[in-house]
Amino acid sequence: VGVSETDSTSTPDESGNGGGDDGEETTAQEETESAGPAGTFTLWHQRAEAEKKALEQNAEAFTSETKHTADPAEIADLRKKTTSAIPAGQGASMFDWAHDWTGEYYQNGFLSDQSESLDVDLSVYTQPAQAAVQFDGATVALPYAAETVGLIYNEDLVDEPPETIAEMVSIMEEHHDPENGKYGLSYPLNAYFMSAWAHAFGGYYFDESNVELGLSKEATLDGFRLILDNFVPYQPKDTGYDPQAAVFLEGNAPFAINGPWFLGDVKSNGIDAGIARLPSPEGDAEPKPYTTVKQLYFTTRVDEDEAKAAAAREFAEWYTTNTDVLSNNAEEFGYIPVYKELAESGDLPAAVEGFSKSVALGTPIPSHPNMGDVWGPLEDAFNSVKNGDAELQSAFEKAESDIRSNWE
Amino acid sequence: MSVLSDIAAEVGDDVRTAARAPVESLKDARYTLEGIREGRVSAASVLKTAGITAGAVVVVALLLFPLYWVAVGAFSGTGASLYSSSGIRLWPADPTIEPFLWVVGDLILPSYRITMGLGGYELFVQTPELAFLDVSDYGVTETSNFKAFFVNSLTVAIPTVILAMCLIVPGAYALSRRQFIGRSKVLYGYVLFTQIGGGLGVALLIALYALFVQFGFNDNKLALSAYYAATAVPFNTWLLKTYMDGIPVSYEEAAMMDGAPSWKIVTEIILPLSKAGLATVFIFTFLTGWTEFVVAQTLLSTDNYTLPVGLYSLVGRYSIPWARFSAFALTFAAPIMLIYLFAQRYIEGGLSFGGMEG
Amino acid sequence: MSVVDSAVEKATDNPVVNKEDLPLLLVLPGLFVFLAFMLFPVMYLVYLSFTNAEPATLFQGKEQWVGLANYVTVLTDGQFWNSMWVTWLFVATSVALKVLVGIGVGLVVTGARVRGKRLMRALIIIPLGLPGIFTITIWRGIFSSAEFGLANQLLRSAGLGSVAWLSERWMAFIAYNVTEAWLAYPFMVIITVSALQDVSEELHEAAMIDGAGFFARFLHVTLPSIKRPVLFASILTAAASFQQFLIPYVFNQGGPSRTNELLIVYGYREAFRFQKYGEGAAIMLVAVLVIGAFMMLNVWKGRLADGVDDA
Amino acid sequence: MARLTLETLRKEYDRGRVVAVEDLSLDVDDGEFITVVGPSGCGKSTTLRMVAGLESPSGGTIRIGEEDVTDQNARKRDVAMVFQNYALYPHKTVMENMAFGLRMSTDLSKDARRERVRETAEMMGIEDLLDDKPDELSGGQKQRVALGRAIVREPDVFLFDEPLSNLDAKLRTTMRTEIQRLQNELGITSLYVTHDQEEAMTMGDRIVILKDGNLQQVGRPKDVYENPANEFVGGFVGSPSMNFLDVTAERDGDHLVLDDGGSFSYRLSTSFSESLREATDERNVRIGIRPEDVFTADDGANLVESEVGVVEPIGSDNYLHLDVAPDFIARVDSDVDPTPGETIGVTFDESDLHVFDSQTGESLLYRESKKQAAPAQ
Amino acid sequence: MARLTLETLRKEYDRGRVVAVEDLSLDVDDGEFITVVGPSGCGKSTTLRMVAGLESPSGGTIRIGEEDVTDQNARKRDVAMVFQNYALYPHKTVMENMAFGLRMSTDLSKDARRERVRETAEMMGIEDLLDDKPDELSGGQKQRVALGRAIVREPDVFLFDEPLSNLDAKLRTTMRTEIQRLQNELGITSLYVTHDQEEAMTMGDRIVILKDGNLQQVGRPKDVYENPANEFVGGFVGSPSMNFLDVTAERDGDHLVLDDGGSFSYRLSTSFSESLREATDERNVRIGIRPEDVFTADDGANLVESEVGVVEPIGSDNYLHLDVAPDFIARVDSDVDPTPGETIGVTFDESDLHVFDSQTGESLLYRESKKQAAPAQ
Ligand SMILES: Nc1ncnc2c1ncn2[C@@H]1O[C@H](COP(=O)(O)OP(=O)(O)OP(=O)(O)O)[C@@H](O)[C@H]1O
Ligand SMILES: Nc1ncnc2c1ncn2[C@@H]1O[C@H](COP(=O)(O)OP(=O)(O)OP(=O)(O)O)[C@@H](O)[C@H]1O
Ligand SMILES: [Mg+2]
Ligand SMILES: [Mg+2]
Repeated sequence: VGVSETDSTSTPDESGNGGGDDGEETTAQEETESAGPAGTFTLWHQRAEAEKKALEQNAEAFTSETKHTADPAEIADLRKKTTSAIPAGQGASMFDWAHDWTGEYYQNGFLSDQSESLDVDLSVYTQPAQAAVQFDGATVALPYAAETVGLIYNEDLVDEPPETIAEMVSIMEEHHDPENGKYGLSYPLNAYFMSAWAHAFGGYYFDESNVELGLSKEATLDGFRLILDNFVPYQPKDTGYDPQAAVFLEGNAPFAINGPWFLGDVKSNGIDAGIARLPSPEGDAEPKPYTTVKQLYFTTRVDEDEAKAAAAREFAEWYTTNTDVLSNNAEEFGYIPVYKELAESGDLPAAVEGFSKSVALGTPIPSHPNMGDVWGPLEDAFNSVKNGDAELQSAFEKAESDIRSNWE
Repeated sequence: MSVLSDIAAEVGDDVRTAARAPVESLKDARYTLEGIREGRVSAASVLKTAGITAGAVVVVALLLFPLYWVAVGAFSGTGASLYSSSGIRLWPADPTIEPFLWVVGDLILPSYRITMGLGGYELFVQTPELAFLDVSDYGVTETSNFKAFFVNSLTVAIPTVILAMCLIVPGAYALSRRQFIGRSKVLYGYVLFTQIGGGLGVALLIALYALFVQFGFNDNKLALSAYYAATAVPFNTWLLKTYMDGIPVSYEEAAMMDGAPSWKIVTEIILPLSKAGLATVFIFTFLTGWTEFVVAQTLLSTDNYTLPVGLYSLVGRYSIPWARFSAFALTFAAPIMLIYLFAQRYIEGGLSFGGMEG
Repeated sequence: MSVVDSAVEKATDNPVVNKEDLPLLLVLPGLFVFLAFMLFPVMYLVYLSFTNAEPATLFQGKEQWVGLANYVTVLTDGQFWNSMWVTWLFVATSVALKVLVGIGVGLVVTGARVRGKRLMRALIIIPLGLPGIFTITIWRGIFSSAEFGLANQLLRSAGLGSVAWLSERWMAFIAYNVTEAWLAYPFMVIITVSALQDVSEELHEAAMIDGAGFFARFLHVTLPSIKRPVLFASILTAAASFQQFLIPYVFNQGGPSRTNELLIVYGYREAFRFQKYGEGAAIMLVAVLVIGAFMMLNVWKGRLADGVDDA
Repeated sequence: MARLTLETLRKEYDRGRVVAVEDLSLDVDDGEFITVVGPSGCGKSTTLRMVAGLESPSGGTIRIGEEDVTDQNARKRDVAMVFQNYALYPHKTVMENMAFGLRMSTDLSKDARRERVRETAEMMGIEDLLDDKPDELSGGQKQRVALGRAIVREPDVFLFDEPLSNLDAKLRTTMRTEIQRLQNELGITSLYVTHDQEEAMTMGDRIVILKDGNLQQVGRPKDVYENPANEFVGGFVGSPSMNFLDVTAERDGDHLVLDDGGSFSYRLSTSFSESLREATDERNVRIGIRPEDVFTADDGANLVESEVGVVEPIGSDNYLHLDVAPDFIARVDSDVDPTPGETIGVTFDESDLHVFDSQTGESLLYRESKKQAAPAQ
Repeated sequence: MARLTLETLRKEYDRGRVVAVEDLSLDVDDGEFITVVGPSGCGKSTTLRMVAGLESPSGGTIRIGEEDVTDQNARKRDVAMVFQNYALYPHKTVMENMAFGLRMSTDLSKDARRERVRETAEMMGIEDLLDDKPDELSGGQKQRVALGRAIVREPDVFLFDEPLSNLDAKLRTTMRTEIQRLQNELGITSLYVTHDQEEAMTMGDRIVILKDGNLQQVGRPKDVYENPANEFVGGFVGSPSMNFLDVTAERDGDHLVLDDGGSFSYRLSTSFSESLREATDERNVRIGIRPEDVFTADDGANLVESEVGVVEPIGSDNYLHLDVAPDFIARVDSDVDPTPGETIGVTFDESDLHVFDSQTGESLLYRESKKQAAPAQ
């Protein structure tokens, strides 16, 4: 008879990391449902106000339901914080962001591949969501919502949402009167917001599978032309987010092309808004907006400590599959579920319904690291065309060559 | 300490003068009017004064208009935007102090029980709960973390100032009053680094962060203070040195003749005489700790956020809640304004670069 | 013993460090702390500038030494030279503007006939207490190209058309200048006011008796007297202009189409947007060297490091 | 060159709480050199600055020539001023300093200006300094440049505000002569402020004595010295100061005997006694006697025995501090060198005696001559 | 209280390019009051500062009492100094200013210090000012406080660096007497620097005259005045300055006749002629005669006819500028008041004549008395 070691999996934490953000690690407690010791992990997010509060409540619920502890922390500039802390071996085990950093961060070695350890089968999520959380065969996050832009209309000014661009233009025409502070459309013109049209005629920004640019393809340019011809004339001349948002929020524009995050402001400004899918151009073209998938990333910090990893995984699994949480998110904040059980149930709130139609049409933003280099030159090119400084074709050819030179 | 009590006395003076200012100017006006009537003062000259003053007011108003515009936004409540498609509003359409209440939150001093042992008996005083402001009275339910950020900012800014002073004052004194090896090199280096300390970019930030982690100092407010103090050293040492250059050497010589040892000369003569310079350095180092964003954001965890980081965390992914953002920023700047208002005469003296005339 | 003695003697004889240099000890703590925080990062930056570091390689320690390649890339990049020249142009125009505004406002708030000067001076410095990112965002709003941007509304109420501020190169450049001037004016005004208060009243009176009018007195008395402090402030503020990042970045990322990309924005974009840390580091260092040389030249020319005992 | 007339000129500060100059009237003849003297704060500078146009009077008028300039701007008046601290423009060369006034107030060509400056500089002996900056000059040279700058403009009126007080004693004497020489040569109406009575005495055609903003006396230096209008003037003018003594005038037959209740006793002649009795009914008067009028004597009438305190040698003379009264000084020849503590006899001539009202300080005997000494009033 | 001894004290600046003080030896007796005088830049302040310990000498020794303090720190020496600009600590009250030295250099209790300060303040008549800050004081009051601050410490040696030069003329005379009174009372060894020869003459027990860092003469004021060691001293001491004239000594029998080639001609007595001939073989000499020794005469031997230039009245006397030589001044009684341009006859006594070597400026006749006047050397 000897003394048996009861706990061989977890070693007492020596805080070898120099005291990170994750606080105290608790040692083994054997009697809980899942095997392994209880862990505490930090979750970084950049949510504000109500969304932040909801996340905190969810974390509390998780902590009380399980042996693990989730510790959400609001970060002012998540990108800067993650890129400086994680490489230094610091930072949170998990953070909350859209899927567009997946490739870049994974390549930089910020993220941890949890594909082997996850209990949940990715097939419970919608197809685009599955794609979003994976890169290079690794699963680095779990998805909980999708997001994209749709058409938001002021119900006081528009009776029926337009089906086609032509219909929309005629309504915009009717309202557009900049001299008196009235505009036809509120539409922040950045690359993400514009993607629906660039993709509408078969064009594309970036082909992830072949690592190829499609900016100067005629079909892509048609999409840009559509924006320039049909939307730009009805917008305030400053196409930044805030000035565009302002005209709709003040009730001075019948339409806004924007995402679910906009609805909070719309509501608090007392605007009665309806949500519809984006109108179609002539012919059989359909707007195909980029969609983003909101997800919980696992950082390399989880590799240091199995208890922490288990806690993080368990929270992610719980959060992304708990229908209460998800439907509440959908109702309150317009988060479009990607958990199939809910996404396909058909009883989504009205607001989500409108956006989820757009999502259905859309394609996820490529998570390839090269995508990060595309946005800037694309917007520069579009702006110079819009300002009349350059020709469409040549501007985007130049953008492509800029991007390629940066890829090298 | 006598420096502190001096400053307190002078602040008191300032407050009194400020309070009396309206009365005094009223008296001035009456005397002037009488003067005009009796022909002692020429009306043309009074008109000229009035006209020029009005012109100055217009200039000041123009300069401050952006701030006024922000303030209008802050008082307009939720839904306010920097952009208003319905024209410039010089007055909030529907004035409310809700954003400020949201920023400040409750100001309630909880009741304390102060006890005192007294020969077997125990005396205690139960202080009443002091509610200066209970925002729920105004229908504001949720509030910002301003107070927590404020405390964090103070706990960063105060050690910054203390540490910086400890580093700057001796250095400035030595550079101003003594000749030693490498003096001019240090001076040149400092002048150089007064500016190029910032702007070195992301890579530098990463290196800095790695450095902090190396020593286990990340998320340590004191370490952050040390960093701020370090960055404040070149410019402020140099500034104070320039100021000290203007203090006549004869005071020091007089003290030396009086038999004072060097350190006494510094504490009893040089420091009190450098009050203006010290006040300036104080403000500048305080500002360093108070307004810095990037490094604080990188280094601190959420619980330790300072005000600028707190302010910036109001910025959403796409939009900014303007009313609250503005109210937060204005409240944030208020202590600086107050400090400056009282330190004004010192700062203007402290920046006069007296030693450079020529 | 004798060995020790002679060593001590040597040390005391040592011409490099002697008793008179003891005050150096007072400077060292500050110098040390400063270097402790700045030296390592700067060295690291220098190192990076000779490697091909990218986030992916850097954090795994896989960056490779590439010698001067980054510098060659940077110095042969047309965009770099555009940034260089725009930056110097910006330094020239913004410093001129800042000095003009500083002196102008300084004169206004010290004018003999102006009542309530103290209060005005206190109000005027408020921008100093606001975080830069906040004020710059405000100015971004003012210079919105939208018809309802504040600047455009003012133009329109003056009967002029609206301007697409941030999408026209020179308009954007003007907007940068105005904003930079507004950010820096409190500092300039404080220094100018201090300098103006030191202008000898007697000289003014002498000039008045010599028959000089307001403008002549300004030119011949005021200006020469405040020259040095103002020059000094200009140098400091020139360095600030040279390193301006937030204004172009927040306004339009140095646009339109990278035409107004100031040097630091260029470096930031290279390093961060395009993830080339090595090249970014090289750009930053080139910038630091340029501004350093500029400062040195000015400090030396303006004899700014002089003090009582050099005089 | 012109007459300068001040009429009931007045200046108040601080809403009338400080009256710096009180109803001053003065008439300066064309070409006259007037020195204004008085203790610190008596309003000398204020007066000068009002004439210059740097302060605007609270009342009264200033006339230069026939023109009323009271409300005229400083730069319109054709006056030049020499400041105590020279007020040379530090960034301009001597040439530029001197030419500046010409440039501003005349439309001479550049060459003409340089010519005029060069001429003046030669007159002042500073032609070698024309390319230097003020910093490079010594005190005396600066003073010369400041004078030159004023002279070159050939103004109607010259104003000097303690121009020599920053120079050391030797240089001061030299510059004093220099200014007098120039004034003789140029004959420009001048107002010269100083706190040094010796300067005022030696330089002025007439001397103006102010106290607390009030005019005390105007007159030729010699007249003022010999016939001070009041005790203040008597004490202020002359160095060492006039000795004062409070005495009672006892009647002794036709004579009056002045007695201070101590060792001092002086018997006046009948004629002097009579005029004094005519002048006042008061028995208590204050007498003044100048140090140089006190002489030592071994015997004779009116001898005052007194103990010698300090003996101050100034080379040519000795100052004996006597215990007749506090600060009672006799200026005697340097041969007379008693040891401190010794008792000696001193006396003075009746004709050197000044008698003042002990209340008002007014001179009791020289009303006539005082009136006549101040014709400008 | 102690003796102060300087031995071949030397100070060089700028690596020897400027010699501010050159091998100065001086012996100041216990309780003696020595005034140091000389033109600007002659090294007065430098000497004083070396004694104070504020500058370290390039050579020589300084002894206070028996102790060699040459290398001692300023604060270790028991000396007190009064500065030209007072150097009162502006942030301290008068009380604190005066008590500071006691606090630093003694271990008196606070009350004892206050007591001492109060006593001294009473002695200086500034007991009412103890709670004021220096800013609130007038120039004279500041000066008193600065003196009080030095006195209260009861030092071995007092140093004064032109303490009165910022005061106006009247106040200067008053403070001068005040300092003399104090010195008499306290008897502390003092070194007093001034550029005003009158101050030096009246105040000093002995007077030290410097020029370009070199000692010119040391002696009792009267001796220096009467027997200047050289032309510089002769010209520097006394006001107005000694008149100088370059003459040739022509032999006429036993007599020498001094002749300047113009209107001046003076026939010396045989004895004077003899001593002069003994002293020098040079025919060209320079003679000096003090203004007060020149008197007007209608006839008689050695009469010099000359035209009167300016007449400066200083009240008690008149200064006549005569064309005998440039700046030739006669100080005459104020009764003698010739009109400018008049020709008058003047002369002087042979005994008042000073004769200097025209090359070196050394006095030719008074070597003996000079030696004896400077026993310290
Ligand atoms: N700007 C002012 N405000 C208030 N009082 C003043 C002002 N200027 C002068 N005075 C007061 O007026 C009086 C006369 O001052 P002024 O300068 O004419 O004296 P002064 O005779 O020139 O003295 P000093 O010999 O010291 O130069 C003083 O009592 C002074 O305090
Ligand atoms: N720190 C210094 N460096 C170089 N030269 C100096 C220094 N201090 C004084 N000198 C020179 O030494 C000489 C004597 O100066 P000092 O100050 O002793 O003169 P002073 O007799 O006190 O003159 P003043 O009457 O002007 O005060 C001068 O020629 C001066 O230029
Ligand atoms: Mg004056
Ligand atoms: Mg000196």
